Amino acid sequence: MNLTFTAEEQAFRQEVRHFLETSLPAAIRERVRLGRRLTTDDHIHWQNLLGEHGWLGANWPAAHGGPGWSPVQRHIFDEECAAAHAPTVVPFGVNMVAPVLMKFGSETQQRHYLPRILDNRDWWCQGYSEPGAGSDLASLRTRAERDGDYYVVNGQKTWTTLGQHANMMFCLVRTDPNAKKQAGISFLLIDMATPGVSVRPLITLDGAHEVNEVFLEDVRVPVANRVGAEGEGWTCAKFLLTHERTGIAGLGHAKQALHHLKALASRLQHRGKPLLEQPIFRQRVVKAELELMALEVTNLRVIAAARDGGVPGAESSLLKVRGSELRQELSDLTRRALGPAALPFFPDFLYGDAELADVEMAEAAAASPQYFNRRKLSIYGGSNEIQKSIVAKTILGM
Amino acid sequence: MNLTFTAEEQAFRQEVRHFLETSLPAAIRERVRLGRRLTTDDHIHWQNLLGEHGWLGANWPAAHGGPGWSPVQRHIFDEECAAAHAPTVVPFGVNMVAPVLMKFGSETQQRHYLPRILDNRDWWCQGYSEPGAGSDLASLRTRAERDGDYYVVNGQKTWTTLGQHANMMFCLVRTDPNAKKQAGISFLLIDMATPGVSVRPLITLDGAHEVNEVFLEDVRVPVANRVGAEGEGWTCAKFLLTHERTGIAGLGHAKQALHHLKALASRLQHRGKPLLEQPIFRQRVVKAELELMALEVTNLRVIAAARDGGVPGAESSLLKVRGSELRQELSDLTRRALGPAALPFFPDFLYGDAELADVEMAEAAAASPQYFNRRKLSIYGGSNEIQKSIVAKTILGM
Amino acid sequence: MDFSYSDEQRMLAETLERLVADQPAPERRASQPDLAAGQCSPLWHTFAELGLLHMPFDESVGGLGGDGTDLMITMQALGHGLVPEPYLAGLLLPGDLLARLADADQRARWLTPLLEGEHQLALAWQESSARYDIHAIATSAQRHGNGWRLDGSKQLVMGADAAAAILVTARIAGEHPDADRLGIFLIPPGTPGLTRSDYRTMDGQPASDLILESVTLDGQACLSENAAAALDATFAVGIAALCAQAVGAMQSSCEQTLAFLKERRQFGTPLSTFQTLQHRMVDMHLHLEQARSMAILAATSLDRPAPERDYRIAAAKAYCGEAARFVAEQAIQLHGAMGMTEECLVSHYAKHLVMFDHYLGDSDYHLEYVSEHLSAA
Amino acid sequence: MDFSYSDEQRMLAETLERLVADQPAPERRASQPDLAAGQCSPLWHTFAELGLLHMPFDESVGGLGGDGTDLMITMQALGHGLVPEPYLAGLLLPGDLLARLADADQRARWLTPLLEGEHQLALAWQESSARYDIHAIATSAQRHGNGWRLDGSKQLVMGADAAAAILVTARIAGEHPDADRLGIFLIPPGTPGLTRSDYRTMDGQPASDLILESVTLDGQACLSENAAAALDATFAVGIAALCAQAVGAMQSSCEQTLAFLKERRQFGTPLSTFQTLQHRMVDMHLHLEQARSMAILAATSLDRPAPERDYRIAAAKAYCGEAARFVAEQAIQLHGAMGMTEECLVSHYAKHLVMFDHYLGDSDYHLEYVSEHLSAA
Repeated sequence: MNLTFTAEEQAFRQEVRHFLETSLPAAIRERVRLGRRLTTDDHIHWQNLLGEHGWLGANWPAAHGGPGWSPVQRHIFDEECAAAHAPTVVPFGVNMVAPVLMKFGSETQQRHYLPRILDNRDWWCQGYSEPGAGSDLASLRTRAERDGDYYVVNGQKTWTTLGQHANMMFCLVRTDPNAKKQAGISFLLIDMATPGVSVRPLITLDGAHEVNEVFLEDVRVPVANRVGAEGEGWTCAKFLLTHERTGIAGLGHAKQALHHLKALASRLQHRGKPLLEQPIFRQRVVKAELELMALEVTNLRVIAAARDGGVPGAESSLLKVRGSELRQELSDLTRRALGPAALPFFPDFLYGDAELADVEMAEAAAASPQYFNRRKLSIYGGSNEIQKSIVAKTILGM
Repeated sequence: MNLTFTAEEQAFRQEVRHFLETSLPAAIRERVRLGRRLTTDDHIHWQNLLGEHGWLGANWPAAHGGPGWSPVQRHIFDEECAAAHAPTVVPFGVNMVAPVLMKFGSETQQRHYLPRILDNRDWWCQGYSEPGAGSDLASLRTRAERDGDYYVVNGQKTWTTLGQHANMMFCLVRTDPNAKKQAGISFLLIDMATPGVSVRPLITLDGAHEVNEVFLEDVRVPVANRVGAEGEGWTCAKFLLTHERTGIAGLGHAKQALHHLKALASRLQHRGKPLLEQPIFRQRVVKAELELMALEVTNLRVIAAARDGGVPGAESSLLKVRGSELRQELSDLTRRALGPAALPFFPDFLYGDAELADVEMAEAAAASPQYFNRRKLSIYGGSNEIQKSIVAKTILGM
Repeated sequence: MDFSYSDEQRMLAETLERLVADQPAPERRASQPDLAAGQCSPLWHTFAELGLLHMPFDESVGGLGGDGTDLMITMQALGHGLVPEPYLAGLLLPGDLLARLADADQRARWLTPLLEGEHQLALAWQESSARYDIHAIATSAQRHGNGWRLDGSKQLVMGADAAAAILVTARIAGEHPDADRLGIFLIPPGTPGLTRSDYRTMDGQPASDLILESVTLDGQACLSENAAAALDATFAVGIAALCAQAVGAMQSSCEQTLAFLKERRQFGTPLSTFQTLQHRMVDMHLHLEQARSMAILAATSLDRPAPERDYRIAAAKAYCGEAARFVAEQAIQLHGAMGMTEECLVSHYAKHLVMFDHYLGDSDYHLEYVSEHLSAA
Repeated sequence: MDFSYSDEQRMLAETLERLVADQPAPERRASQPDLAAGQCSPLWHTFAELGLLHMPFDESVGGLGGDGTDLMITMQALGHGLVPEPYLAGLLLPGDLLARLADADQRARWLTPLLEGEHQLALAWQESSARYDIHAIATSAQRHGNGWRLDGSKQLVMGADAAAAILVTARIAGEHPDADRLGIFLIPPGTPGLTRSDYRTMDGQPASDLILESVTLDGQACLSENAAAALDATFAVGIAALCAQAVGAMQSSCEQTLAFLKERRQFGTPLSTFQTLQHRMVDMHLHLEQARSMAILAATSLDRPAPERDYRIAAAKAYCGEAARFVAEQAIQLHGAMGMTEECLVSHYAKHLVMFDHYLGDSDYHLEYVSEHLSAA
């Protein structure tokens, strides 16, 4: 048993680090570092750079144009990206619909969509959640009625992240209203330009426009846009829920956040000494440090198991629960560290192009909004309560 | 609104304090202070002293021989007793069966039993819990079958505190096996000397003999020993659960424990300074101090409401949850404060008459056993989980 | 020992409850227009008519002599409705300092119109390097002829945009040997050398940064040359008020969350039937009631000797800060994603309850105070 | 990066699992007779036959050269069965020190029989004023002819009653200018001047206090006159072993609690169907898995440079201490009153897991170490 990376893995880390140092545009890096919203162009620019390097489909097999990385390499890549303030790759195309297409899609669908994902021609969004359904995906009510070669889709989706930029949506719809809850659901690909699709922004409490409601009124979707058989949508959705969740703890982000917190608390002064030397605050940082140490080893255990052929199932629920708690705690400590400087709110700076003359103000601006934004970590993708119920059921057999 | 006691209440506190200073035997005080088990003689000696002073039935109305104290006076009395290391009055007679008798008992029963409680002729124990039933009192299986002027009782009771010293037990039994769960239960008074009653010790993880199992085999109990009507036992039990629970937070004990903890941590040295100055430990003490401040005001709010005629119902569940958590935390901190000195276990000193030559060892001896013993606070009388469900149901209407 | 309201206090609570219930809900007032300097909102005028602006001040300065409990009742109601009017920043803090320090002329000029609702004031104490320490003032006041010259900068001056004058703390430099002397000066807007930049806080309150460059003032602008003790007393009042406001907001958050759990169904049954959510809701309720106790402790300690008062005030603020965060986070969590949107009432309360910790000293700051003053017995 | 066992390690784990399963359950061995000095239990002899006593020591001193993982596997199994044999106190700690410090004669006299299971040893470091600091030694060793004279007292010497000799830490006083020099001395029972009083710890382990009054020893009794670094290294091994043992006990506690919840019914259904109890059980499981990770980190850090090793060791002990307490407390709570009785297996585990924090430095002690060595980057 050992916790060290192999020489090859360490060389790979150097390669990633070198790429990030030389390729990541400084302006984008700086916006990410300060917690400012990226434009679609920023996202596409960065994803194109990754794509040109062959690194966009990080978890794609080589056969489909991926780099063929091991789970360990993907972990190293994620860590280095977070440390370098690289933008997070928008996951809905590359990491979500693509694996479903590879597993359940027809050859035609694969040949059409996969290349468009890799060269960023399509921007995908996800149509899973519905108003009032919370974490209970199986109760969805958006219905698709067959009309010749088309489905006519009516319903409403919500929490559609970055849907305002998307031209394609993958979507769970009910094709058989009489089937039991989880049966009768199908997986459709919807062109957002189809008549009847409309997108309404949902502004979150941090003032950001990150999620949307998507209304579907008599939207005609070709039957050819169904992935898998009719009624097999739940199988696709479940596949995604267990697919490649070794990165779900957000370890790279947590490490970066702790690093940032320590630097901040070393710089900020409290009664003439660095805040990091104030015993109460230091104690909070030490606790977070320990939690991160434990979480890192747990994450590496799951990654190593995946590398050796295991399928991380409910273990990823453990990673999600503890990872989200830790990242929320770190965002809380960052906000606390700033003290009164965490109070001012500058949406035009964070979400637009307005600049702040005062450097300290700019450095501090994202802390409180991010604290509020991070509340989502314990809610989305199945709330932490749902995750615990999954562990109780599948690992503990309760 | 004000939080100060009236001049009369302050004078009463002085009176109680004076009584404790002059009347509480030093040997008993010292055993309580060191967390050593009292003998039955110690208990009875102290309760006789209280009884002679008219202070034993602290919550009895004057008509029955009580001092007629207000809830505030009872609170002051409890606080002063805890501060002075007075033994806790064994509650099963004075505070539990007595109010039931006053409310539901016949005049004959009252005339017979109440004076015997006040002059400590009877030692009562409680026969509520049964093996395997946990906090679910209504599922009890001990059955009482009518046979002329007698009930024939068969079954088993458990967690019978200090039952080894008792000559009387009040007991819930099922008199109608066909009635719904909470109906068909009656409240019986059983002489422990009746043939068929046997008591088996349960040794708890602190090595103490505090609780027992009581086996009932064909125990013949006169029908005259039933309190209230047949099938009304649940009414009696419920009455007790809501009766006089303003002291349920154990505030006096918590105050005493915090006081002791601070003294200990001021005396013990860590790296050449008092442990109380070690930032991590100090922080834990500060948190407990704040929790105690809040709990004290909450408790006073409930007491004042009771004084003004309110009946504290589910509020006492809040006091129980937070009070037990705080007292457990304080017992944990006391054990931690002692460090390695918390390891040795001296049962013959704690539960017998063996003496320890080393004063520091004697002072430290009870800390770990008490930490383990205090686990019961969140279990007995309805676990904290049950308390929260009560609050959810009765206060929040969930 | 008495936790009941007097008849007058019960009336006050009921009046406020009705008044607050009539206000637009917080999620609908996000983009309220800022008021011009010197303007007060219609609700503020109603406050004036009801005597609410006189209430917390001593009769000797024209107030109604309300005590800590009256103030608690008021702030709890304002917190419950998340009423944006700056009762604390625009009235209570500057008014309390004036009541303690102003001479008759200054009172007539600034305090009386404040109590009548004719203008609002602001108090500028925060400096960027001071964190939460109100005594760590770098802004300097130098004698200048018969008057004063002030230089420095102030952050996070709440309500400065609407204030008829700003009370500014400054260290009196130069002729005095005692380096600790803290002065308080009244500066009307438009005074040459005063630059103001406005923004909103994370929880939507108007605030400003000030730069003071050779701001010259006449002698009458100085409220006090030795205001440290008065400042402590005023901040004790302010913190007690803030705790009560947070308790009101916590209570509302609990009510909203409970209603949501009872109404919203998942997996076929109301959320309120899930045991973990029930117990979490009970935990919120426990935090609320314990915080309420600490707010009561703070409100009833304002007339105690300073060391006892400040210990209890610090304990209350530290405790309420942690409790408020717990309630805010759980209110969002139990609402699920809904609770994260601006359209959902509870998100506005959550912002208020979390950022509450950043006003007048956070939990750690006050914990440190308690820790340093902890009695060893 | 590799978390899998080698074939040998898998065999080791399986052998131990079978062996431990055959032992009497902890609740039935409460009143085991104490062994006389020098006697070892039958199980100890089985350990010897299986090579378990050779396992953790270097081949150069006659061991099998097992690494931290082998040790972890062993201690986890012993913890899982709450096996009372003093693998840590009677073998590992004294043996590891001997292996680091003893010369050939001392090895032949003390270490070889230890590995053969012919005797056990003990290590006396704890002093009443030292709290958890192994360097804060007041017991003094003075040169005395060709040998030494020791004076002082030691507390909580685990397994001293059964030990063929006790290794005692003492500060070398007198002729050396360096006040920090720590010596280690071998003292057989019955040595004049040595008084021993025996008792059991809260978690049922045999321990003794020693008084040393003019204990005179010959030169060969001294293992080292400068043992501080070796002592640190040995304690790192001991703490890693202790963490693994706690993880084994935590796992067993979780298993027992889960089985209890599934079997026991209340209000008409199994306890395991109550959502709050399900989530609490998951929380226990989370604590177990995170503690397991920290025990792995400790076990794989023993060959790192001392600063890195000690940082990780301290972090692991601090983390496991808190996790162990959580698991112990919840195991009792979920068992209800049953969990508080000596008749219930889980109570024995709870005592072990809580008192675990008091051996080789508690959470706060190690947290302080981590805090003082926290990197600011």
